[in-house]
Amino acid sequence: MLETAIQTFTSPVVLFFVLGLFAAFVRSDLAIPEPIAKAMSLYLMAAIGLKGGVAVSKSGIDATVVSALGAGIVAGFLLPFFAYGVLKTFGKLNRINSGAVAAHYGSISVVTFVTATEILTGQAREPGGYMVAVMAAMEAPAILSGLILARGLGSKSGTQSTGEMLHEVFTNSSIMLLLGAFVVGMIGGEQGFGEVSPFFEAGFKGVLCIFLLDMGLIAARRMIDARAVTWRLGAIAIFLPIVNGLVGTALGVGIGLDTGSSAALGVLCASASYIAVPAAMRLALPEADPGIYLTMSLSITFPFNVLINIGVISAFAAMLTSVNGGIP
Amino acid sequence: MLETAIQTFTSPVVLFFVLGLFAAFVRSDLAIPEPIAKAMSLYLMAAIGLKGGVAVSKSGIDATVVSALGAGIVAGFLLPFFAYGVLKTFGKLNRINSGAVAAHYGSISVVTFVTATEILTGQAREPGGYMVAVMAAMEAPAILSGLILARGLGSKSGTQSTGEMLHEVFTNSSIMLLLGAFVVGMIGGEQGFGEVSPFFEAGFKGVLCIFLLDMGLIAARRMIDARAVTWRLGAIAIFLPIVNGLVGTALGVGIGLDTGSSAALGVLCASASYIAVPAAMRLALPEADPGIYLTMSLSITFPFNVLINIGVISAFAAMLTSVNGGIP
Amino acid sequence: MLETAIQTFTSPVVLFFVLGLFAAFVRSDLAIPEPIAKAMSLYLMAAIGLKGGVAVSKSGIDATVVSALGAGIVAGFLLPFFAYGVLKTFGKLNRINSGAVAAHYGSISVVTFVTATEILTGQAREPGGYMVAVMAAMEAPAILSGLILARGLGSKSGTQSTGEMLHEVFTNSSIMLLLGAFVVGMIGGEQGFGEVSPFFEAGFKGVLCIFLLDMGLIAARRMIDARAVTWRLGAIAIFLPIVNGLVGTALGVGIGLDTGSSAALGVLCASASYIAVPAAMRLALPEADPGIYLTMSLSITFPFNVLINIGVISAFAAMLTSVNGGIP
Amino acid sequence: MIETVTRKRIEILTDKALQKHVTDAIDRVGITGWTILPVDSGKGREGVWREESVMGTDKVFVLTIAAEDKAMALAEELAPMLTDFGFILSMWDVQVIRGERFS
Amino acid sequence: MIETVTRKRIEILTDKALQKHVTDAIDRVGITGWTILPVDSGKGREGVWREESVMGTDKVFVLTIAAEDKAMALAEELAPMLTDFGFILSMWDVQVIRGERFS
Amino acid sequence: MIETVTRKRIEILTDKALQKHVTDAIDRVGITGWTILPVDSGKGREGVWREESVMGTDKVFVLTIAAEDKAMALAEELAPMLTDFGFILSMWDVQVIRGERFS
Ligand SMILES: Nc1ncnc2c1ncn2[C@@H]1O[C@H](COP(=O)(O)O)[C@@H](O)[C@H]1O
Ligand SMILES: Nc1ncnc2c1ncn2[C@@H]1O[C@H](COP(=O)(O)O)[C@@H](O)[C@H]1O
Ligand SMILES: Nc1ncnc2c1ncn2[C@@H]1O[C@H](COP(=O)(O)O)[C@@H](O)[C@H]1O
Ligand code: NA
Ligand code: NA
Ligand code: NA
Repeated sequence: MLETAIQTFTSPVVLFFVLGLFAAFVRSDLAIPEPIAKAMSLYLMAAIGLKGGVAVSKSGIDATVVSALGAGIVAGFLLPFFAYGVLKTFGKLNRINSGAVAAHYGSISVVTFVTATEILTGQAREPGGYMVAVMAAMEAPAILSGLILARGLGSKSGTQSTGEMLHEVFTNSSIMLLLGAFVVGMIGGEQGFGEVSPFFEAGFKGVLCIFLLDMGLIAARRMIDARAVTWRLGAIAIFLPIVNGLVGTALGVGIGLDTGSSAALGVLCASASYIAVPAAMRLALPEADPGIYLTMSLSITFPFNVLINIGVISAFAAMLTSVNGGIP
Repeated sequence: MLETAIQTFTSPVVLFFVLGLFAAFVRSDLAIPEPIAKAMSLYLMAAIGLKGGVAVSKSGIDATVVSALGAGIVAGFLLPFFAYGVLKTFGKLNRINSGAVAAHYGSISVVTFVTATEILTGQAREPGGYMVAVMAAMEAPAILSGLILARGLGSKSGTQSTGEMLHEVFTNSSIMLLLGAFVVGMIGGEQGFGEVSPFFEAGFKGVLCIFLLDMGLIAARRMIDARAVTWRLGAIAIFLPIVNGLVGTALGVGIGLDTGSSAALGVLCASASYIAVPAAMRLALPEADPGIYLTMSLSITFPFNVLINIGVISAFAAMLTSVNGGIP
Repeated sequence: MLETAIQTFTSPVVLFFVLGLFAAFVRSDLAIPEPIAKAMSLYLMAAIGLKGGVAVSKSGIDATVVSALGAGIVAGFLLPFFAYGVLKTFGKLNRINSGAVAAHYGSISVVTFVTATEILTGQAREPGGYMVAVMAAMEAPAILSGLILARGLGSKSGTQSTGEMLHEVFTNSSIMLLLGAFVVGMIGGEQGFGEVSPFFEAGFKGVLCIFLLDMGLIAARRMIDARAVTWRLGAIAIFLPIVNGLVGTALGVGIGLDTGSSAALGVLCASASYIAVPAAMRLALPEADPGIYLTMSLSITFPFNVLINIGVISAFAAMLTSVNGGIP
Repeated sequence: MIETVTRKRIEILTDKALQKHVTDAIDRVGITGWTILPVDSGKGREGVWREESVMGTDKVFVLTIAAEDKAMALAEELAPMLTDFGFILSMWDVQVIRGERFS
Repeated sequence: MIETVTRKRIEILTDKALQKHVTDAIDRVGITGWTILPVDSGKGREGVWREESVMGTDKVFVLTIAAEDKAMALAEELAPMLTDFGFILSMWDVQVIRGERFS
Repeated sequence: MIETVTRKRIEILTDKALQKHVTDAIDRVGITGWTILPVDSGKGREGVWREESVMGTDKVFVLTIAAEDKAMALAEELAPMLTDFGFILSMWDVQVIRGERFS
């Protein structure tokens, strides 16, 4: 546990994130130009998509992959219902805001996943390449749950028809690039990837450092400006990732995934979206307050996951699999 | 032939281009931020310039290089006359538009050349380094031909004097960087290049992937919005690269270039400019319709070359040189 | 000396700078998009900070490091007084402008330092990693001296209190990232750096090339537009870096630094800020003319240092240490 | 002297994600053109926003020049979105040359 | 027909480094919002500037819509900075919808 | 209360490649300054354009504030280019502080 924490806090990726938080709190004017931040996020999508695709091109799609996909989709769909209950009762949010926030916690954060993959790999618990596909599959279901919770079944949401909204979700730039690169990786395979690996693999960790620096800046600045978030909501933004993380990890071990992949599933459940879902909510639930959902997911849950929860989940996954006598 | 096609379609570079086309056609909001796209195009210019310069610093400038340069310039100057005839008669364009489009087809597309170099190298037919110089030399002559065709000899064009226009062409950012980096490569040589090769060489293919992703997006979006392009013009945008490609390849073999360099000359003749020439035409022939020349060169000829014609030209070059009993 | 000059002028880093100057003088429209230029400068800061931090994590902080830091701070504080005298008398500037320009010459230029490090390393005279910390320490003192010279002691400057100004200086993005990455490097050490070195180390020289290309463009364009700079000021912009360079180098040798580190200290003294100090002066001395201080530091001193003075300083450092019978 | 005519200039600050809704409305009321300008950051009742392009919640300025009647029709068309999404719309009279382009 | 009210639109060209001084002044006079637009380059009495973001001497446009009295108060507030730092301030009347947002 | 004077504000949408022609015209008629703003995309009679900076066919906004007579002189000067290249020019009255800067 302690060792894990030390490993976490000497990883350059995490250190740059802390630097970003620090710089924002001392009100430095440090800022990554927006087009660069956007480009880095596209790069990360392309790189993990490619890597996942190449991995699956080698391993093939077997029962494990299918059950991991199924587990991810089910978890993504169901987790918001629990979150909604907590947000509405303990959090004292109204129906619309509860639904919107719940959608964020059921969906996933790509950057949290990527950071977890780095940390897990550093602990010799690299998740399977197919977890990238699981991640992609978990992006959307929670949006549906959130909308059902906020509006009831079958209602028209915002300015959009459901068809428009689904189109939006499946063609949004992150998903498009992630899945597209995944397919490119599957087709090109090991050999095709070899040619581009200096760009997509060697540079990956460095780009992740700078991207997390930027996320640290953005998260902390939003925190400083935050007004809409009560202490109750702050507590929920810590509580949900813990619970969801444990549930997800147990689910992963339960369906027979290895330690790293179980932990990755836990991290996916624990993470809260701050890219795809806010954009979708802004359109589908314009009455919901972005000040609430962005601050909770980006400024509280995201740092909590990166700095603490990933380590906890990893340790928990290791414990469960060793109890299980299972795969390391 | 089939093998070539398979090689083409499992290359990550081409796959990313297809992904871009696909994403635009399903109306994804995927987009590479403009400053990044611009930076990638500068990077590619600098990288191929450097590489060409280093290659020439080793091989020296011999008769082959000089005759390749001569052949390229002559081809660049003459090809627009043929294109003009086809555009005016079969294409039913007026004089101004015919001249403007013809200039595009006589000039070259750097990205097509680079993609071809990747594909040819994958087939063990790497073109000579001096072909970069040939490419640079072929950028401008067609602009002159196009203007002569559109306006007649000696007329003042648009807001510019001919002197201004030539200055514009030789100092435009692409040519400047390409030739500048070429000279840097010649002076710095192998050793100087060694220091910067992790940046300019190792990253090259990955950047090309993302750049082609973007070009796929741009080409397909322009295609979707296209209105000015008739079926006749669409057909010409396929026909010209085939004919020009065969002519260029034969010319290359005829003056004694190796297979790869002959194919590269063919690709240069087959490719149509969509960077330098549109900018020049906008100034020199403002009455010409960018909706026509950009859609033809970027949305039809460029994908056709990348996906099909490069493979054809390569096979044709191999055939000709083997008939010739020549250099492989 | 001659050999040094040849080494300088065949280094790709310097050649790209010359290309930038050339392109601007022939009025090419070549330009690096602003967000990219900004990102490159952040990248360079992060990379040299990291590298310095890793170096110090290995060597530890010993008497040499402390005396180098002290020497740098003292030099940064005192050099502006000499510069002020020259600017006021020979340069015929008024008090405000003299103080503002003097602050620039007492402070440092990161890019000059980085370029010098590359050139020195190429001559097997790599400066110690702690020189990065010295550089950071030299950024601010000259700003204080400049303000004292321009306004007298204790006066309120511009719209800012002194507290605000110091906060500004210590939290400005360059210093923040440089020092932040330094600390990350110290904590992460060799091992942590290993993971990110493909990004921060392998790419470094290539990025520096493109960044210097851009600085060449900017410096030359400013030179072309310059109006406020007389021949007297032009002469001072050559004279100060020579004198300051020799003083700094001698100081370095005097306190027992090795050749490379002494030369690096010389370069720091010789270089004039064109990032942190202009921004500070604009706020603290709004009456001072940016046309003067930017043109002198960026368009004259910076190219002079890169093209000539670094070589001179390196040779001088070698001479002094060999006379001293000292460390090579 | 050159002849100018008076037109309305309308500027709408909107979410980038909703840009298409606005330009569709412009097309719908028969205005022939529009131009999009980038926006950096801002502050409103919902607090400060900035650097949100990574999160897809950034904004743009949509600017269009049209005859008064079409401008009013556009305002009418956009009114519900102004309320739902907190757009900002302002308009004023400008003189243009070649007014027939902005009918 | 939709109802519009008249407000002042104020645009201030300022150094990016001084942006916060301007928005603080806006907050101080009680205007509820503002928007920042990027600027590329320019020319004034001090010559041409461009590509200065590396040097931290670039500029931005600050735009705010407010009732006339607050607009004048803002102009008053900013006047000293206009002189010291060479800001540009211009303002004009615009029609807005939902005028209560720009009181 | 602070004193304002009335000036013309002129905004010209032009090709980036032609920006220099426009600013040269501004200099020629004796206006002392101008500012360039970036533009994202747009739609006109020639259809939609966007992401064209790679192709060098992108556009910018040129903005300048001047006394009425110089503004009209500028419009006159630019009229031929407006027709040839499809620029957009609009102008309106604004109040400025320190009007002597915009003579
Ligand atoms: N009075 C105003 N002047 C200029 N821009 C404003 C004003 N009020 C709001 N805005 C802009 O509109 C955005 C949304 O406003 P709101 O919906 O009030 O949060 C803000 O972030 C600002 O960019
Ligand atoms: N008449 C003007 N119209 C538009 N912008 C101007 C004008 N005068 C100055 N500017 C802008 O204000 C900046 C500073 O002006 P100055 O302080 O006169 O150098 C210039 O670089 C331009 O961007
Ligand atoms: N009515 C309009 N309002 C605002 N911008 C326009 C308008 N018409 C044209 N534009 C802009 O001017 C550009 C060129 O117009 P055009 O020459 O008609 O294609 C378009 O791409 C738009 O950016
Ligand atoms: Na989740
Ligand atoms: Na061609
Ligand atoms: Na110095």
